[in-house]
Amino acid sequence: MVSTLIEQIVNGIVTGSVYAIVAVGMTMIFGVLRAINFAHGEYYMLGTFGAWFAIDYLGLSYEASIVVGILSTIVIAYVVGQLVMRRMVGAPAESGVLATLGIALVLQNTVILVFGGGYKFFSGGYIEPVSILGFSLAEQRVLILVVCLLVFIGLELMVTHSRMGKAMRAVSQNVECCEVVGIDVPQVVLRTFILGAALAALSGVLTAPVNVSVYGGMGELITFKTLPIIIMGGLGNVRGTFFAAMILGIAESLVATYVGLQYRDTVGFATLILMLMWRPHGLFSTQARF
Amino acid sequence: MTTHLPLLDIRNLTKSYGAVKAVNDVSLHIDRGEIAGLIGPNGSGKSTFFDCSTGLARPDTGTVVLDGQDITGWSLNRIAREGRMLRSFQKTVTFRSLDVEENLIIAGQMFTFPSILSTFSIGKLSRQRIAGLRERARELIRMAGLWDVRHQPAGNLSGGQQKLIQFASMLMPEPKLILLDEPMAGINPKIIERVVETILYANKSLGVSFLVIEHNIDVVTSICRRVIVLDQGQKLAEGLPQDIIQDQRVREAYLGG
Amino acid sequence: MTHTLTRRMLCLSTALLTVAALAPGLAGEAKADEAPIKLGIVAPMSGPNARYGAFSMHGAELAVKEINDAGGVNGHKIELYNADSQGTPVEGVSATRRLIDQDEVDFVIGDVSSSVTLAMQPVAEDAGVLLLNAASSNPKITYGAGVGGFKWTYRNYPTDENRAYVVAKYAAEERGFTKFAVLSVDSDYGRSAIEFTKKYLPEFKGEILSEDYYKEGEVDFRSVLAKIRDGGAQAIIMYGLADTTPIIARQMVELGLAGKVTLVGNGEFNTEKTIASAPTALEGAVEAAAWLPAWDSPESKAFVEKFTTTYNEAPNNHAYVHWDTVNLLAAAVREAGSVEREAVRDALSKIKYKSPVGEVTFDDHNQARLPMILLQIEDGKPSIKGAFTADIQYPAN
Amino acid sequence: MSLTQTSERARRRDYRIPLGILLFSVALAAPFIGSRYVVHALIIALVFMLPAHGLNLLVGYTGLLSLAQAAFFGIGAYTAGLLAIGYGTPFYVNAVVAGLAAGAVALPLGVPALRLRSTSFVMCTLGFVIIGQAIAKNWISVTRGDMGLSGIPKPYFELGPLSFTVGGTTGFYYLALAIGILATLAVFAVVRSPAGRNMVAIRENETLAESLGVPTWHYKLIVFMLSAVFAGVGGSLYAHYLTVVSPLTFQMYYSTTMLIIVLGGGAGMISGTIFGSLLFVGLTEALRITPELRMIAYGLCLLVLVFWFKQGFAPVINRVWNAIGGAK
Repeated sequence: MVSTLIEQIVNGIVTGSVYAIVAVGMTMIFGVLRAINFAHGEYYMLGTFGAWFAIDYLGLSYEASIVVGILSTIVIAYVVGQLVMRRMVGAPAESGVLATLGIALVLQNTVILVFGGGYKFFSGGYIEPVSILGFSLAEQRVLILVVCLLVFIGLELMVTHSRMGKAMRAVSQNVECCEVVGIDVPQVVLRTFILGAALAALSGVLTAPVNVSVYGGMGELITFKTLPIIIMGGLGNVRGTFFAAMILGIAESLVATYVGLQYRDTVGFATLILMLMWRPHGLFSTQARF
Repeated sequence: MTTHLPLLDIRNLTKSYGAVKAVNDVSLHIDRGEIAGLIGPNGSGKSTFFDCSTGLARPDTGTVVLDGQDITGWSLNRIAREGRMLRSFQKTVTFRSLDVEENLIIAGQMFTFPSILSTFSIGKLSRQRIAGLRERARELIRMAGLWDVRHQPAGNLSGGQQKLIQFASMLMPEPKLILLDEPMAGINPKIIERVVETILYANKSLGVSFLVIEHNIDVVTSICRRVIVLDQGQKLAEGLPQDIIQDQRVREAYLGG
Repeated sequence: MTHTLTRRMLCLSTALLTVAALAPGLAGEAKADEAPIKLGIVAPMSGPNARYGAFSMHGAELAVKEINDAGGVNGHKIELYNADSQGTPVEGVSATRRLIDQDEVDFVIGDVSSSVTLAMQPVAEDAGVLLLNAASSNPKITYGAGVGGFKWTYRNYPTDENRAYVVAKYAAEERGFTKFAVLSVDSDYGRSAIEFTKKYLPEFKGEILSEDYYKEGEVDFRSVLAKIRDGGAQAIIMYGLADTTPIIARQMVELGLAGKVTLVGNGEFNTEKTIASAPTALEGAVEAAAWLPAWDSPESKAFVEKFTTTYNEAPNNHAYVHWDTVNLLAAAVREAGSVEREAVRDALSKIKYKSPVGEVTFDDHNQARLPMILLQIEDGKPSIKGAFTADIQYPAN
Repeated sequence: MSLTQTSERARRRDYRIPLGILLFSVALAAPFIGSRYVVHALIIALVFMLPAHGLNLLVGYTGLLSLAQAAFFGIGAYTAGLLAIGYGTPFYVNAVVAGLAAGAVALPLGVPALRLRSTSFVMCTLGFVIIGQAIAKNWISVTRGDMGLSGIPKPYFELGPLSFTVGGTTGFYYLALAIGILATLAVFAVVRSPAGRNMVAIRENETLAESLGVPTWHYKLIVFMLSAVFAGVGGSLYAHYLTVVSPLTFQMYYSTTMLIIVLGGGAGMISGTIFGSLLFVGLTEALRITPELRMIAYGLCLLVLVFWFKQGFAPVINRVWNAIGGAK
């Protein structure tokens, strides 16, 4: 029984790391823009589609497809960022909800229009199982875990040491002051947004080999998974997001095992609501942004 | 019997944020009909003291007694509604999209309607109550010199005018006591005069007592009969304005703090 | 500011009005010599279920094209109108209303989603328009049709009951499984198939050890598969979605279930791509399907080929059932010798339609008696074990 | 803002009353002018207008952004459906009970949720929808799970000795119109009451309102419940019209639809919500001419709305209305 429990916790951590990479981008975007990005999962979808396209149409290897997936998402995110996200600085919360929903509809349905609504199979990646500490899991999942850790170490360093990171932190704390000091707020927003979208795409490309199916509507689900995480993690808090993602991953895994898979999607929001009743301001401080 | 009691009696109020004691064991009382001043350098705990007295924040220890009634731990709205002790905010705030008249009517509503549910009524009685409030609002608007702009959204008016709106709003419910948090900050001298006039009018004609946080020493000396000085969360001195200005400790606190 | 706002307003309203004015014009372009047969398709073209709607549309389009290229039905060309249901009842009813009132169609095929179909039923009934359902499995659809009430609803799609019975019987009698774990999609389809399985399983001395349902779009099955592995089930009863089967199969490989636990049920276990995604996990899998691409009949083979060349992807079950249902309708029109709705409906009730899978007839609840093909994956290829037709037991009202 | 309307005397002739009468007669005559498809679209607009009215009270007047409307809409739909199927109760009973049930559920949900601030509150309300769907799916003995409720009978009335069934699109349209008008009047009453003024005060500045004696928390809770009542009644109409209720009624799609109606029409304006529901249904139906591009175009419309019509269409309507009224 104990071994089952440990195995499920490991499963949860693997799942959590996928959520973490997507959620951290969303939470950073919230940090600088104060808007929930309901379209965030769509960049996960775009990354996956980009990689799928590279493999199926261009005949590239999986490694190369990762690059194609992320780069194509960056290009699209740049366009969306220039046209929409930059303008959202200082907009009320309602506008943010509607605008990002609009973007989600446009991106999702454009992909359906171009590639057809049917689901595609993703071939590629390292799907052979390996055994680690007696637990069997696909090599790809080990890769995801490692990449997740690298991403978070990288983000911590970037946020504390790089100029961009400092600007992001500044914007997330006080937009008016930044404008006075001469920080180009829309530019910071744009860059953060592109970084977030690229991370979502990275997560999409990395999970595609184990998730196999590729279709236009796949982004919506991951958006819903990440929403409770970013709140629990303390909106804008990178480290908090990491732990919240892990907690949710493990909680989902345990619920799927001991309660029933049908309740799995409820876990995120149920945990969130329980947590908010207990601590209305989140588990992790929103003050310690980034 | 009750006339001997002070109007507001605050005993041993303490409030800490983390390790910092923002207000440390402060006792203070306001007599009926009095205008008292609360001064102190920035960060001396004046605003926290206000927040704890008016229910915006909950004091860690200490009691607040208003008119013989213990109101410690009451919420901001209950203290305002049931205790008729109102407060202003350092930052000028009004209901920006509503016009001046509506601003004042809102201020009076909860004192005219007996319950929350009764405010949902649009019956005759309800309309009469609102008409009465409108009448009173217009009176105060005229007094505050806002008659010409009474139908303009408050947000369109100058900072000083908004201060006046805020001030007039607090007079709507016939308050016993008003706590003013830096009423003169950031407004031009002409309006300062007007605010001073209004405070004195309210004090004399309406019998409202005041506790005023103010940095403008001239204003403090001209309207306050008694001044309390806070420094680093503690009461430093208390007395007549002219004595306080001469007090060595107070000068040190201001210059050295 | 005032100026630009009004101008924008003007532009927007003009555009909207133009669009609205053009709408009937755009739709009613094609005119055949004979009065055309106006057929509407309601399918989820957008939203998360768009992946099924796309196949449905293509299947129907292909059938219409084939029929029209061959000169139509008794000289009548079929005019196809499509409308998006988004997979929600509101939009589905709006789509149906539009097809009936605006496009004046006489026949409607739709929808994939059962709740949408259920909401469409009274609309079609009200208008006296023939509603052919090709892909919803909720038993209530035909419980309430024919003698059950709705005279204008027909379903050319197998019921879950038949499917569940065939699978349970084969799994128990031929494969000797007695311990099952349930892992099905959390929809009316997945749930009702399991309900029927539970009804029949005791007959074959089978027991269910665990029961889990996954939400559409779920991608992580490691936890539940580990639970199934530890629980000691011999087979997983899965009535699932086609796009999820490869995910589950791969994770079975990951967790070492492949070759030890067998998948039984339905969810496109048999397509080349699914098998290729995890051959070891799918080896021995048992599936009951209304149709499969590998089905050995010239019509079916021709359909697969044509579909693949036209749309650049292999057809799935949704594509086939819609293609087949258009053909069924054409057959009914031919039989009736008329395009009158009532005549076609009556013809449909009596029809003996030869589908690529076998003969199709309708019972008094307007439910098609369809052969259910039972197959097993052997050496990475589907091997057909037979086709079964059974009558439905309707609950007494 | 409607609350700041000045009582200036009209300088030119006031056409508002004749125009109002004209609009009302068009609404009454709609089934005889438009096709059934148009009438159907109007019914959908009316069904969505109810929860949107409730949401407008919450978002537009009180300044609380909520995505919970779909949950209350669903609760109303299930309640009405279960009553109609199980007990064959008259429509007005179903509608009232549906509204009350939704309002009653809103109480325990609102108490913890309203303690939260902006984003957390939004997510919490979204959580209600997600959890509502899970309950509808898994509480099979009551909700019949994924099978949903189907065959919900047509609205049935029993007024004294008189009893009749509202059948057909036209009949249902008048029923929906009547309920829509009642709901609009109810919202009007709330907004015009002193409580409505307090709601606006909370939206404008909660702390200031609090400092003037307004028990903001109680008001927010009451408005949250009221908005749920409207959504619940809307849900009962939905259930009777579509005859089907499934767990998918608990969907963020409906919450956002109502939000789009409120914000598109203009938050904090009753006419905005009415106009918004017509606009929304008109737009989605007009876009049906291109099934493939439909949702893309819809998404673009949302962006246009957000960036070009920041206030929704409220200022435009206001200007037109005032112009007709003769005021400057």
